[in-house]
Amino acid sequence: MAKQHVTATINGEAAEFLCETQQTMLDVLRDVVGLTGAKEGCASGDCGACSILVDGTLVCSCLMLGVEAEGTSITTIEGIAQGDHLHPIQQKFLEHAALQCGFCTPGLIVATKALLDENPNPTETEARYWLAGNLCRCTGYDKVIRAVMDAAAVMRGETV
Amino acid sequence: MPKVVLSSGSASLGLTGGVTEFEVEATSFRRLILELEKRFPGLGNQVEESMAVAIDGEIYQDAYAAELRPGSEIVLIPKIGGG
Amino acid sequence: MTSLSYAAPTSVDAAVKLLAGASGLAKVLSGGTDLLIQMRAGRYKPELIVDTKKIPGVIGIREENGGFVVGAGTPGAVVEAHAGMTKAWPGVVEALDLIGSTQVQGRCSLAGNLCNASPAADSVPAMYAAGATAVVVGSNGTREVPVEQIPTGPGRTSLAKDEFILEFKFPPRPANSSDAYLRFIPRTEMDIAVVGCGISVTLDANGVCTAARCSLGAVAPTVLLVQEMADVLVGHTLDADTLAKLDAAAQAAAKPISDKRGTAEYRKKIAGVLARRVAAIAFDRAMGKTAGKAH
Amino acid sequence: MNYINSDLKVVGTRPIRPDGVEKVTGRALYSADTRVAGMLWGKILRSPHAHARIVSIDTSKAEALKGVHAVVTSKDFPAIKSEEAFVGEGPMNFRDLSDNIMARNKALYEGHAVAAVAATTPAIADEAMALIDVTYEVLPHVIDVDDAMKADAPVLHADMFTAGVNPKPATASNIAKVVTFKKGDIDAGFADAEVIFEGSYTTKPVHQGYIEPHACLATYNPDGQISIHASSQGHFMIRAYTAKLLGLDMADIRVNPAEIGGGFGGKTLIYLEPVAVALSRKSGKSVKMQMTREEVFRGSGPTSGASVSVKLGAKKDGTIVAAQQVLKFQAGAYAGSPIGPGCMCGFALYDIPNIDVLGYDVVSNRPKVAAYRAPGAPISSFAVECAVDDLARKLGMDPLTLREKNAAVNGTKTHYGPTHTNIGYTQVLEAAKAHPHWKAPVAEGHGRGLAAGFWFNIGGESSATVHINEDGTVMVATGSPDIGGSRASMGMMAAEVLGIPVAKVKAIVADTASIGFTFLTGGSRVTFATGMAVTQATEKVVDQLKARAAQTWDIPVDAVEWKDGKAFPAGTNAGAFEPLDLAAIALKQGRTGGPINAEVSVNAQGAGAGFGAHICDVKVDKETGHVEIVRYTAIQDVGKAIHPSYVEGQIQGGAAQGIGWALSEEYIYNDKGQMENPGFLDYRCPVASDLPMIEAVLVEVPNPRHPFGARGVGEVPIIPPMAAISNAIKSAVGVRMEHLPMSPPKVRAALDAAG
Repeated sequence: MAKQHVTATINGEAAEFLCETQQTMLDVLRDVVGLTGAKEGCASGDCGACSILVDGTLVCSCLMLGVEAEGTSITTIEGIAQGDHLHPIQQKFLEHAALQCGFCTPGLIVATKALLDENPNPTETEARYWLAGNLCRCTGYDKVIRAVMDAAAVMRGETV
Repeated sequence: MPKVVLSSGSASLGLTGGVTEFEVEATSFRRLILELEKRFPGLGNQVEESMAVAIDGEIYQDAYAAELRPGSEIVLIPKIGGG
Repeated sequence: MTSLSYAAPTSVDAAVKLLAGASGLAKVLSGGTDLLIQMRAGRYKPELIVDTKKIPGVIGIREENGGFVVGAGTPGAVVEAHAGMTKAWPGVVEALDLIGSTQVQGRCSLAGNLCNASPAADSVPAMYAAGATAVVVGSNGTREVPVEQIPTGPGRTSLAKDEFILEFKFPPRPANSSDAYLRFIPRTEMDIAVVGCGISVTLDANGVCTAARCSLGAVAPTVLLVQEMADVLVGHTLDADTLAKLDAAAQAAAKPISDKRGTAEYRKKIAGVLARRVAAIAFDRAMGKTAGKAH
Repeated sequence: MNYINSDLKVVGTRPIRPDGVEKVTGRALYSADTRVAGMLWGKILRSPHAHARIVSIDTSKAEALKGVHAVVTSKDFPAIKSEEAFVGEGPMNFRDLSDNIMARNKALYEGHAVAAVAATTPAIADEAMALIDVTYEVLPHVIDVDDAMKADAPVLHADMFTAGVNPKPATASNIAKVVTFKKGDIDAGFADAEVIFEGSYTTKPVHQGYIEPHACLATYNPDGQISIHASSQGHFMIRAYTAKLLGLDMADIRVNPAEIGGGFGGKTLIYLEPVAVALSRKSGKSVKMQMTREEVFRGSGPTSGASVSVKLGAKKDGTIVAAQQVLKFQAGAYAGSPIGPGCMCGFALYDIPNIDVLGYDVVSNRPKVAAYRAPGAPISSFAVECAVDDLARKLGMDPLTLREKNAAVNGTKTHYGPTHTNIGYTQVLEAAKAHPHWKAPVAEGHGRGLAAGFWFNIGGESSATVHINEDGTVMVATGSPDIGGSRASMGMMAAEVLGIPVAKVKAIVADTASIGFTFLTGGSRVTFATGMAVTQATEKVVDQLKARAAQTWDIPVDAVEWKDGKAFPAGTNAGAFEPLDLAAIALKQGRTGGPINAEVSVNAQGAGAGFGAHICDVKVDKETGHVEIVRYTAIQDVGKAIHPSYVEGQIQGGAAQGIGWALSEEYIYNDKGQMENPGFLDYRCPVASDLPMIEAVLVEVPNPRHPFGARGVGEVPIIPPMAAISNAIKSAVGVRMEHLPMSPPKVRAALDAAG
């Protein structure tokens, strides 16, 4: 079986790759493209560690085939910061110590970006439900939610 | 002489033939282990491998040099790990 | 190695030909949130995957003679963002919204949820209650089927090898009509329904029920459309007596098994509890009393 | 030197961790993130049976498959002689450890490894596993602890004769060990009691649930030298056990610590590394292995499930005069549950004259347990703290008052031997009583529960080096994997001693060839023990800095004082010279005697015990049995918070894991002894929407044995939640939930039974 040829945009750069049909987008990112920021925690869509944006929509890359990326624009954790300038969400995760082991952090940050792109002023409850698909076993979510709410305020220009 | 108490690990009682308290001529933890092994073959190694001691109330996990005073009470307890 | 091929046809005909022509197992891919997991688990070993998302009509929502037509592969998130659907069918929308995580919402579809044929699927009881129909396309042309005729058992559907669902039709809503869906899960999110319940009602000006469709999920091999529950509601306001009868009817209709997600005894009780709670929300919505999510 | 009463400039602040940016940008490399050219993918074939004799394994078809480079079975691992040892964080036999990573004669649990393959792609490896022909003779199995102790239970190990009973039993059983602890005269104690309460409790095994599955990359070179890249709670542990199980020299193994994606005790053991090395040796290629989530659940260690009974006797005034506890712990397929600490921790919070504790270590057909946060203590305290709560009801006393009245204090002799010293339990209870949460009225229909917990905390062996760079910036290296921000706290302690900004110090985790032996990151020991090593190494560096300044000024070294990152002439020379800062001395270090650095290795003793008390408010849906946590406060004596944010994080995370243990997490087995919920869908860890904010209250009673007064903090917070929630449910709806998890069906059933 010949491999599939896929053309897409990854983190703003034109990208081409070959993959087998059964390879998920997560497999492709990690093993073909070489972007290992998206993590495999479950490979069943239950932990969110592999979260990416596909044409701006938040998805688990483990529940998407690599071939489905044809013609799409993909954003991974590696594409969140602007050059050497951290995104406010990343900055607030650091300031609030919203990570301990850091393994779920890429997924949480990508999911938070999707949340704040859609809803710049979420309530704590809205943030908690939006992020329910991102398991974190270290933090108990407290500092994560604080970082998300604080980042939202900064992005609304209310605080720095 | 320091007094050894097996309040714990009746796992050790098998080796002491049921004796729960006895005195040992020792001035250091290391000497104690050697004496225990001499007195009750197997017990010294057991303490060495998988037990800690409380010397006059303080837990020592594995400190040969820990000093024993004549009146010291040494309690053998399971070694403590954690998560 | 077993080879797996992939096609993303851009027309119904091309898709049907591919399905009909497949020598081995062919699976239709819409959101993939179930299919990919089942393939990884080795439950399915397809030789062909037909991605229908590039077929016109498979993704999108349109109004058609007073009702709504929802493309079979339209992601949950898109349906939830549609003001018209949310107003006319809040129960269907909230049911779809309960499937998996935000991440899954970006991909999961009504067709996938229905054709996966799990008795615990969240959007299915709501679609049963709504009286939605599925537009099925295949070699022999197009047929329109009530959604409750699609699943035939766990993981089994009435669709032929060369058929797939193109879109769903939701009928026009009379005045004083609405619906609601609730499911019970151990956590607040991310679980499979222990019990699900969907109710759609039409009331008269005095709040007396003139028409109702009720369904239960996860209490039988397939989602149940429960006429006995509807009979309890029609001709009545939602008074204490009616609620008690509805609870009893739901418990009587439920034929659950005990499994890792709940005991049979517990599921029966919860079926009754949810029926009462869902009916209350549906009635309030029908009278224009409440808006917003039921969960 | 001791800094407990010094005016601290860095310790106690909240700087951004040095490894933070790599972790928020996706650059940090975890176990599965490293690839090398030409590497193979290794996968493990696991037993589908809970208990079976392995009659034969035919690997020929798999070996013949194109793309397969190696297949290994237990034949490829040397037989290890039975040898009791303290493995990972608990007692285990090296022979068992070897059998656990690759079943030798019997598969003892579903998921037990029986063979492994290495192939050019994961898909080929999967195909190869399907071609391995294993003939099993299926044997009767036993899962639960009470069943495993029955006389007619299937026996897992023909050579297991219960240790700790005298004389040695005549027949083999599943009871590996009996442990007892006694204090005073239990019968006299109960005879003296005016009020007696008895209760029985059960807990389910729960998994640590780290989000990063076990993974490693191993390369065996033709000269026998091996490199392993893996995450763990101790790369020296990986080196030691890989060497032990394969009969190799440690000097031939170099383990590079990858970033670790959570451990909680579960990564204090090895599963993959020796297998990967064996596959690499056989194939001559690098081998990468990575567990699936299902393998993590079926094949790696949860903590014990248990059956526990408690009996308390008290005077009418609330004085507890007698306490008895029987604990039966599942060890999994091999001996070695945390029964010891389980027996020690429950009553360690109380000053009770007569105590009797009996513990059983019991094997059954489940994965071998591994350490999980305060191993044994949460199970023991769930039972004791529920019983104390019900005793308080029986006595008509406030549960906090009853705990205060009987609280362990400095000088209390525990039932297991040691005497409590420098503990802060009283202060913790005072803080709980004074907290707004405890004082706030309980909302209508809600319930409030209180429970406490104790953990020893440990010290042990750690190594650290401190280097002064040529520009005066500083490198700190330790052997402790950073599982939750320890690079930050290590750098902070060094910066504090040097009197410089923490930004000038960078802390790293050094590999096994680059630093002295360092014990596991576990037992809440890193900030205490490794922090002690870092502090002492930094002090040695300060001595050198003073000497270099003295040399520069040509004055005696004792006439030099180090302050705020500078050397000052002191005594008669005070003011005689301009102070020399670190950069100035560093610039001249070549001339003044060469590079300035120090390495210190310690075996730290005197770890301060930790106590915590949690307050929890719940709302119970009486129709569904669903329990909602509406408010949660965790109070804990942390000694001294080096980096308060990460201390709070430990407490919040531990509490969240305890809440999952209490309400939703459990292993569910079918009648074949197979786990039915080996994934995050049905193994229900708390998600963000399940929890409220968790307020962490830091009580600081300094531990005089640590230079900054630090105590371990990571384990205590998982101990109180289960009882706190059960107690809250009882006060909300009047039913006592004795069995975990307190899931909706159980709560609804309890409510129905109560009528």
